[in-house]
Amino acid sequence: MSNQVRKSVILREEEAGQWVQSGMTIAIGEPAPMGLLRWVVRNKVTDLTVIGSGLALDYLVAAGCVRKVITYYAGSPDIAVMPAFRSEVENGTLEVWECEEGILTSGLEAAGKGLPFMPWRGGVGTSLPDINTDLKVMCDPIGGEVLIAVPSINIDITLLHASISDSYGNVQHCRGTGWLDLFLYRAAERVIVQVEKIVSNEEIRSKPWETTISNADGVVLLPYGAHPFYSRGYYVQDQEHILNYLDAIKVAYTKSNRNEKDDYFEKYCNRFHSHAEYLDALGAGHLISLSEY
Amino acid sequence: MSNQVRKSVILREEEAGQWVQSGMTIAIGEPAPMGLLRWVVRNKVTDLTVIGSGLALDYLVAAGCVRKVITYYAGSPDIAVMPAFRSEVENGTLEVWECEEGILTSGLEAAGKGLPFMPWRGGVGTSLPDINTDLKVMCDPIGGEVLIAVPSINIDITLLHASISDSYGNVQHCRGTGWLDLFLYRAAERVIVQVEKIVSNEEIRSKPWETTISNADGVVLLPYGAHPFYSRGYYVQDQEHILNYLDAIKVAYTKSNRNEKDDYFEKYCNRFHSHAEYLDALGAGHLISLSEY
Amino acid sequence: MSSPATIKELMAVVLARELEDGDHLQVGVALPVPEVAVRLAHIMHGPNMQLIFLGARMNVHHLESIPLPDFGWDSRSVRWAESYSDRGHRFDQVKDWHKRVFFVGGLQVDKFGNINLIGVGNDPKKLKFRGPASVGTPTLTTHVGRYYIVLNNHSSRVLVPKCDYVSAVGWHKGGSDSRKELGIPGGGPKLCVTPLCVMDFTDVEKRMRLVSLHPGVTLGEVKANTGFELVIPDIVPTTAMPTHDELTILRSRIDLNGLLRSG
Amino acid sequence: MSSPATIKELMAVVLARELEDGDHLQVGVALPVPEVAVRLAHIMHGPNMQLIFLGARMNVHHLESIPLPDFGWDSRSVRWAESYSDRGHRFDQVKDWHKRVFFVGGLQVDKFGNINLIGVGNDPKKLKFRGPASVGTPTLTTHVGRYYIVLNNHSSRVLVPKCDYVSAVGWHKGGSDSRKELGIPGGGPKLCVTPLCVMDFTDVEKRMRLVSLHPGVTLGEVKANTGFELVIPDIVPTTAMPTHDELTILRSRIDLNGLLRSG
Repeated sequence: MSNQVRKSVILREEEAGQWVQSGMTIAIGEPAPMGLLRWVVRNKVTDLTVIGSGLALDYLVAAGCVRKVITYYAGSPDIAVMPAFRSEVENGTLEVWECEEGILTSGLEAAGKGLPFMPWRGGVGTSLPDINTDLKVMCDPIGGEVLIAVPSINIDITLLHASISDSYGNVQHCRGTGWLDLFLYRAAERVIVQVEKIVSNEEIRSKPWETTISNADGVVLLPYGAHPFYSRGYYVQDQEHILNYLDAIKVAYTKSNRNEKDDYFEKYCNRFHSHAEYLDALGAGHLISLSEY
Repeated sequence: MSNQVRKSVILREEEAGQWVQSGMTIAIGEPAPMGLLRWVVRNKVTDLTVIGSGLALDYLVAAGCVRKVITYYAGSPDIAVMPAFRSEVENGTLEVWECEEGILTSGLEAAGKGLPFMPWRGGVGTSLPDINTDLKVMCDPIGGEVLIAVPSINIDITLLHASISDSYGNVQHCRGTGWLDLFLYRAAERVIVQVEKIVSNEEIRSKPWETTISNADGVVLLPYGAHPFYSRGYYVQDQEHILNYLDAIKVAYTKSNRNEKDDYFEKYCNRFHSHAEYLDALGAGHLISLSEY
Repeated sequence: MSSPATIKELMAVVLARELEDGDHLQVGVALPVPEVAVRLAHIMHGPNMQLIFLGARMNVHHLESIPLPDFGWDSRSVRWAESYSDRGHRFDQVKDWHKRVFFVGGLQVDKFGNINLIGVGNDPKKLKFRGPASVGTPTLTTHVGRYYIVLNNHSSRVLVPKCDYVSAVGWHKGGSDSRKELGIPGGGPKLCVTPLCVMDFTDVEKRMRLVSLHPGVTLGEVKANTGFELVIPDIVPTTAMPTHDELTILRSRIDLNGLLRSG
Repeated sequence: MSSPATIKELMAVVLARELEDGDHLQVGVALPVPEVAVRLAHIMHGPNMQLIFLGARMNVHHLESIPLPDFGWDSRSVRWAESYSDRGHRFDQVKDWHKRVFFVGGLQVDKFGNINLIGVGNDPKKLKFRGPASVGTPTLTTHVGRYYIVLNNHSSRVLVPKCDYVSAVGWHKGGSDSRKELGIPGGGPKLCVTPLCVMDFTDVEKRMRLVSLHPGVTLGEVKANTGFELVIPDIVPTTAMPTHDELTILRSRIDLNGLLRSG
């Protein structure tokens, strides 16, 4: 009847990059949406509050984009504490909203549920409410038990990586979502998802029970976009690349000589004008090798 | 090394039936695990507190198994209020823990999370906390907003219907779970899942991301076990049977003459010693017709 | 096809015209009039609407026909889904419900649009009439952008001075700040549509007010069947009848079995 | 194959012997010793154990070999999974964590088994040493049936009189009721295993107590490297060395690259 058609939410990568502005609170899913994060770095965005963990969090810190982190974990199996995170916190130049996984999840749930807080038991008796005064020790109104009231954690933009989406923002994380992805999505004002493939709406409808996000505000086609991390069903992590990055950052921060770091960002991010250029530099042979399980 | 082997959790249907004892709090998933519920009726279990809704809830009430219901909805698209539920409540013989979907879900979440309560906004300003004094109006400890504190709702046994399981209790609800199924599972001391098929552990491992329940305490092979309801991917609801049931119960309760009801339970439940006998009575042709979408 | 619109069809068209492209439309159970309305709006002017039935979310603007199911519990009604909310949790994202529009009935409705689905009688332990319970209406009406009250009959037993129990808060005890004072963020009830008329709520007091009378209905009839004093504007128009297009689409592409033509 | 067990291998065997069939075993990140331990126990005597790595739950008793991954972040480590906890929510079922056993390290550990992963220094806004943060240890140690503290080095910088910050409560300020008083239901820390010795907690005071010294380690060495007064029983045995079977399985079916043989 109407002449209108259903709107596509597909964004070009550079448009998506523009959505993230200095000073915002953003969240990073798992695997990290590196294609989008490279735009954040390239666009020289600063003063972000970032909800994330591990290497991807440290990547944004090292790139100078971050003022404050909301994290439960800034280490890795291979390195006790992430170098940029550690150095910036010890210098007093990076603020930490100290928490832990259950507390973070509770705050995200509160945001998604439109509640001012959620109670949580993990953290009772610890230093967390002393260090992070946003956490309030409370008595439960039913039986008087001591719990922690976690305030809602609201996000401006959540950036995620997933397998597929149709052009209307119906996203399917094939083979499982990252731990917090759906919580980060629900707590956010807007969500952009980078995907390996954009598929037909019919493909989504053939298995609606696999749709994990039904209203992404934007989807961006970035195949191999989680590189150097894995994408389930598509490729495994690029171990060598990750270790190279860690070495570069470690050296940069231990020697107080940031050339190594700048070199890394120049070599793997800033010199490229598109994701395709990034992939070209990695080379098809290398990319194919990552698809061998 | 050890001579021990991994334990199977497969139960015979009659064993599973024995788990439900008079006086317990049980929960019913969606689609209702009718094969298991027919054992509850057959075993003349009484004084149950039942968390459920709609027709399956009314079925247990009509059969005389229930002392108290925890429900957000005892109606149906085809009948405003379920007849047994309505009659028993109006007679004062059935207790209702008055709630609504968000409140029920919050109480179940609290139980799963080991918390004494969860806050919820839906219900503020309504009569729910007046009627159900377990619900406490509270001020949020962060910003002072008025919310409802919902106490944890703990369940002795949750009964669910799902598509497949291996013999170790790894259950997959193919094509989506019932709305509250996973909440009912997490809030329960024990869970029994009736399934359409028992499959190899390898089949489960081939798609671990589809596992919805990883530690069912018991699984029971009851193909067509949700009849007269649907089982996604297996069969649709038996509309005629459902309407017959509704008629029988409606007549029984409006006429204050319960023969109709007794006849129904005799005809479709009590006279059978096994699920297979029940299916035989329905007839293979009828069952096959339900598999035509 | 050319028989005049029934009252239920008229009600469905009134609601369909209220709906805007981009709305997320959730219909409660046992409400065939809104079930038809959301389908009609989706076909007529809603390429970006989402319909939410039985926990499934769908956009079926591309279909020629969006028929009502024969049977309310038909599991096949979700066949058009793009997602099932059972996967995540249907209440985990109420934050975004400002985009959502809801439809609700009631055993009782008062002049501020408060609704009772619990029951009638003084003793909540032994109700004279036991209702179906509140379903998800307390949470939905708390958070959705706006909602519509749709009644199958307009009588003073339903439209009462005061609900025996409140399942869903409308404008509470009245006043445009009343929801804000309670801390419930949604936009509240917008219209109340009955077989006799369309009503809305006044700007300041948020009292129910007559908007239009359905063809053939008199003001006296409405007053006599309303259990509270309705605000009556100076001019009360007749509810605009369905257009030829609306009725054709409604009958030929949605209500194939004539559910709204009977009763 | 016949070289004697290293200290890390010994630690892994000590832990493996602690684990019971039916335990659900969750290992925190960067803890290779418990990663080996849970695999060893699973092969040796745990057909009903569940291993929880990176959110994936697995029972791999049927496998001949359960090798450690080459790379801690290897997404392939979840290939044996029977379920991913990311589907539901990993914290939605803490009620059942009484079946779960956890392993945790620490920047600092005090005599009551309280642990610090946050950092060292007086000013939390500007730490002298910033730790990796608390991960999920506050929640896990609150709820699991029991847990083991596993340290990569035994020094008075780690085993301190008082943690600068507490990430995970052990026996709080001491006493067998101390957790109950806080309202944290889990069973608390059971052992603390270090490169020098095995320690547990006294029954009443819940102070850390020496259980056994690893071969070649003296009591004086332990005392000198512990920053608080350890409870020393009259008789302190030597930690029992791995059996031939244990060591063979550990090396040939788990730690294929000799991670615990080096460093």
